[in-house]
Amino acid sequence: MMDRKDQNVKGMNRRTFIKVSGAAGLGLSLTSFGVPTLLRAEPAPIKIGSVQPATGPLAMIGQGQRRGNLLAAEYINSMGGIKSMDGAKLKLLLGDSESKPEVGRQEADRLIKEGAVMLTGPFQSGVAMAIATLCEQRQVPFVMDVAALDAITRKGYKYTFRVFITAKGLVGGAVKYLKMVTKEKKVMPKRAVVTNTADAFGKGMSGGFIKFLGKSGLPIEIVERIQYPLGIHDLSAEVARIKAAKPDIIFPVSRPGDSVILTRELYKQRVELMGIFCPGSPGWYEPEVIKDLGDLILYVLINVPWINPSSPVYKQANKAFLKAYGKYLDTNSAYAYTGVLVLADALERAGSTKPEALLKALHKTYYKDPPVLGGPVQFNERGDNIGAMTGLIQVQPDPDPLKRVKIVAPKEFAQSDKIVFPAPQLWERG
Amino acid sequence: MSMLKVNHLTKSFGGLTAVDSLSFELKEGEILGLIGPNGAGKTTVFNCLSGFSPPDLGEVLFKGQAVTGMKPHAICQMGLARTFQIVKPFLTISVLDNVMIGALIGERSISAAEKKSMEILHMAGLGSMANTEAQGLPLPMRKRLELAKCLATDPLVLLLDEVMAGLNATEVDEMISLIRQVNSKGVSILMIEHVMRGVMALSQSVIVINYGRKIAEGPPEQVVKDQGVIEAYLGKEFLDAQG
Amino acid sequence: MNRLYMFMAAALALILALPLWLDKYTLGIFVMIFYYAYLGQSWNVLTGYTGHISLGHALYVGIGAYTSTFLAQTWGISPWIGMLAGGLLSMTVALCMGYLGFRFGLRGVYFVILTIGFAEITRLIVSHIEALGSFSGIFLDFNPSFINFQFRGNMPYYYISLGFMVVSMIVVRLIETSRLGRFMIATREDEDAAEALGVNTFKYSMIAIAISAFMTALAGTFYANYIFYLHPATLFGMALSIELIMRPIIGGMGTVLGPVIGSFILTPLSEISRAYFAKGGLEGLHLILYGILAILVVLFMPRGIIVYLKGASQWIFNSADKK
Amino acid sequence: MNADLALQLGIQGLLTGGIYGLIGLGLSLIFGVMGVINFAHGQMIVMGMYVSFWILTLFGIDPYLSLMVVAAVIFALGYLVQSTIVNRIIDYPEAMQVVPLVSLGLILENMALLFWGPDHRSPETALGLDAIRVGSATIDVSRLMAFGLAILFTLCIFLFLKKSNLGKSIRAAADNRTGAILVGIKVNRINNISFALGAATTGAAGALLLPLMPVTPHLGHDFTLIAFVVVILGGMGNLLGALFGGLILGLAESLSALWLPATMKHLVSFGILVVIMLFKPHGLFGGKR
Repeated sequence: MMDRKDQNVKGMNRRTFIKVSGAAGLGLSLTSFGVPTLLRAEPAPIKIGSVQPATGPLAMIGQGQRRGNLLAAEYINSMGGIKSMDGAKLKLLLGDSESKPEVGRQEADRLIKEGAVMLTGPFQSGVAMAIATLCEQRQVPFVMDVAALDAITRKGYKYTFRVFITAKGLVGGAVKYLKMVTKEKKVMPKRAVVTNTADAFGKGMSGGFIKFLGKSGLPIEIVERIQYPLGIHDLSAEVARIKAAKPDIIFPVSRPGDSVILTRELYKQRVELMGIFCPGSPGWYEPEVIKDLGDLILYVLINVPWINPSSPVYKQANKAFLKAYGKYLDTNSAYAYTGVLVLADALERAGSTKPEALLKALHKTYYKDPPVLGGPVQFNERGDNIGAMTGLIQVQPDPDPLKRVKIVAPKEFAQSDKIVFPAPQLWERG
Repeated sequence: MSMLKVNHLTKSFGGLTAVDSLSFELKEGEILGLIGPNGAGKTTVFNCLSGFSPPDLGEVLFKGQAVTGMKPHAICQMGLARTFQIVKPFLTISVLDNVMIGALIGERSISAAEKKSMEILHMAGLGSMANTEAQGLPLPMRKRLELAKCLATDPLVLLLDEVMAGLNATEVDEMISLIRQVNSKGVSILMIEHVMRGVMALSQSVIVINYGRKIAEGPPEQVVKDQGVIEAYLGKEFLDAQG
Repeated sequence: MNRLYMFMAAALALILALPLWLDKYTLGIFVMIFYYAYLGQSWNVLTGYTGHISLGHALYVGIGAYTSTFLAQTWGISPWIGMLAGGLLSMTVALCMGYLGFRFGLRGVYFVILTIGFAEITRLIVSHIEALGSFSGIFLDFNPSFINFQFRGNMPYYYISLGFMVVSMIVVRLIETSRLGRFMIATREDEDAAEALGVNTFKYSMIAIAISAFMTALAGTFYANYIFYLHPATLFGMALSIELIMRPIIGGMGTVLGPVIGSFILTPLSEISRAYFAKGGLEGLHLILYGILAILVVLFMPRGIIVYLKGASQWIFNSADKK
Repeated sequence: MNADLALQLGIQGLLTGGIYGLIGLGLSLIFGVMGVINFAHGQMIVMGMYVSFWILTLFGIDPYLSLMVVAAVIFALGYLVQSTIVNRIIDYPEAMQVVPLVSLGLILENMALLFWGPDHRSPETALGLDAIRVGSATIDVSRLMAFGLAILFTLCIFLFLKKSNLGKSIRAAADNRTGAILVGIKVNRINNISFALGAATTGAAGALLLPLMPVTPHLGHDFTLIAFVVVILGGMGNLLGALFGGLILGLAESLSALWLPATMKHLVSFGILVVIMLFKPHGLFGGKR
């Protein structure tokens, strides 16, 4: 069991917490209150650290990931902890990077000092870099849940692993699905606009996407590329420029705030489009965004390393998450969840908390049926997850706003068999 | 010898002419009074002379050399120092340090500057206050400090802007003797003063200005008898001072 | 005064020996204490002693970090040399800004906004230079060696940052007691009065901003090789500018010990409050407490904590003398 | 150059400019009266946005209708801040004034994080999606509303300061604090009211901004920077100047989209800022020294 204080998570009062823990699995009540635990001497908990941007500009995603980490640890514990180590429980130590690299480093160091044998986190690539170097210095394994920039795993660090897909994999998926959609629907957008937030992720993603698209043989011309600062609050001038470029399709690489502004502005200025196709970025699948944008977000196609709805682990995790926070477990939180599962799996196989043993175990990871799309989690020599893959999702009408996001490809995971493309114009949706 | 010569000094602020073609001369060793009612432009004259606000027209010759348009610190380094009507002590440092700033201009060694500053402080009657923070000084002492700071720069000419304002009778007497002492060391002085007793006691000659123009000039006894000056400007204030 | 020096020597000896007992994380806290004390001290030269308020000092941190990193990555020049190059470049930029600002006599609030403007413009320019990583920032390689200014453990960083802090204290103490320092203080106290006494306030303001910018830039190189990631928004942004002035203001501006005292109080405080409240559920509470404390200190100790410490230490010494 | 695009950008720039003016108004007013720069300015706008967000989601009342309530709430916040903090630091050296106000911003930002969470909130509002089409150009209704009300507010406050007795006392206190004390004006009370009034305009700005952009706790910094530029352009303490400064900035930023990428938008604004500071440091329209 984790510390009470740790579990006093935002938005969760004691009562809902008890319900959640109940829902987290029958196992929990058995191990916590059942006879077996009382008879057995409780082994010391194994500490793992999570550094996420819980405050600062990326707090929205960071808090979601933190919750994913927490629920995963809770789940492992409810299933009997780390069995190879006498059922030792996981204790998740939390750190807040405040969205700043130096704070992230300091927090990671604190968690290591407090006994964390492995670390996970931290969403932002820059913070990831600071922590990756620290982990190299301290020789502590670091399994990044989300942090897409390839540069981090290219440094040749021994202690760094990444569950999330590489930027290359992400971009490759986008082009693959774009080909698929245009072939299946027998329509071909000719003119395209690429937009992105001007940060490490946005620039790298959209740049890579443009390069891949050029090589793909698709006859799509990029007529305009618009980069705007992170945290922009007015896109009217940019959309005016988009309109003047007369595109058929927009490829936005965005963040949750600007996706809302962009879509509304496209509506207001009546930009005629076949549709919006996001090559892979937040901003199109978060429950808040879906709720706020209503009809306007319908039919957006998003290539994203999405959750795997048919995975029993996901179903369980999503149920717990929904109950605790009133939202579904979206991709970032699900990857955070996966990160902790992978850590637990490595601990299970290593049977020890020694760094060498853990490294060895992590390299041999073969984690079947993660709650996210793709094959088993396996790390290559760089530490990248070769099992990670993207799916194509589309926001489709559904009376329950929480069920609007549907996987449309690959077919084996699909939740909806129809893809709407071209989409009705934004202002023709009643 | 002429220490300071002012030719046709003119300065206006947005249509209002504060100093209008003013000319006068300060001789070596002289104490010259500059008087006039409030708003007559006296402080503007000082600002023009000391480089704080360059004149629009006219020139200022210090020891025969034009200083018009020079920066205040350069003018001071030549030997023309001024005090401010609203005294400007360096509030959070000690009285000694205040004076040392001026002393260090001509003196590179800290200890020599300290020695010199102590001498000046003793002369100004502030010796016992040397280590007090300047913001702890009452107004009369601040006035003396203002003068002491100037003296530390080894001036040839001192421009004193109402150093006696706000002092009581005893303090005025002390200030008069201090200024005399300074003057006796060969420092020429141009002083703006409302305290007529001070002007009468110290200055060999007086210039009266009103609306930026010179309306009278001469020895103080003569100027105060000038009917024009009395009527046009001195009026009741002066008669009270006499009474 | 001699007692103070003795006390400081003892404190220094203790600090030098501390790594024998401390774990790496706590060493890391000390690194941040020294780092921010050093940054605060550098800022102190300009604002604390000369009175020109800069809210754009992140500019110099950024220039220092980017210059040495660029030189190391492009030509393999050791950051120890690149650090000086960064210092000089930063000094040049500062002199340009100082020239414009001081020449035109920008005071108070106006100078503040000029410094913010310069930092923001530089941030935007760097964000558009591909060779400097543009928006993506620069990921440094980790090749631990003395020449590379990179180390495996926290110990070397501890001693380097401590060295920075101690040297900056000595430098500022030397400035403070020199002719230069006195003229800077005169400029701070009253620019007109200083001019009237023959102090070339423009010149001394320029000297102050040059020293301050040079010193600040050195910290940038340290940051780069400690954190391994440079990003225009973190290195040139206003958040850093504000962070680095909190300590000297709270400790006491215009004093050698102020920035150090401020850092010894504020840095652990933010670490501890974060560590305590970051456990989940009350995200942001630690920053609220940090803010409230800063307000209280300024309201009730307007000249910084140092004044009260001075009073307390005098009282202690005096009562010791009586016995 | 594309004429349609230029026209569209011009219209948007002008409308955005009015909003920028409103963002700068409170800062200018507070500086004009007290000589204090409110570094928590942006965070107060964000508070305004959250309050109107709350009223909208809890009671379904649209931001345009709740405008005055929001202004009143932020007025109260401003009064509290002034009487507890700012009145005590008003005579401090400027560097010392920075810390409490920056800290206040930090507190407000993180209180928003605690109360409303980190999410981007952007509920649909009544006029949020409406637009008027004139030829090829589009005029965004919520922007137009904000623009019109921004001008109205500026004029109201301007007239209030010119005509009303309280306004005259405020101006007297702004011109000469000691003089105002001598003629019996309760300067502390005047300060409280002026700060609160400045805060109220930020609250109103927040309500008008809610339909235009998602609100997050972290939004404040950008508003503070925009307000700085606007206020320097127009002249510190010059209220009508703030409006004009806003219009110039809005137009310049928007039209820069014709030639420059959006990431350089702020380079235009800060470039203008620095040039103005160097050649007309007291603003294009004169300001308080």
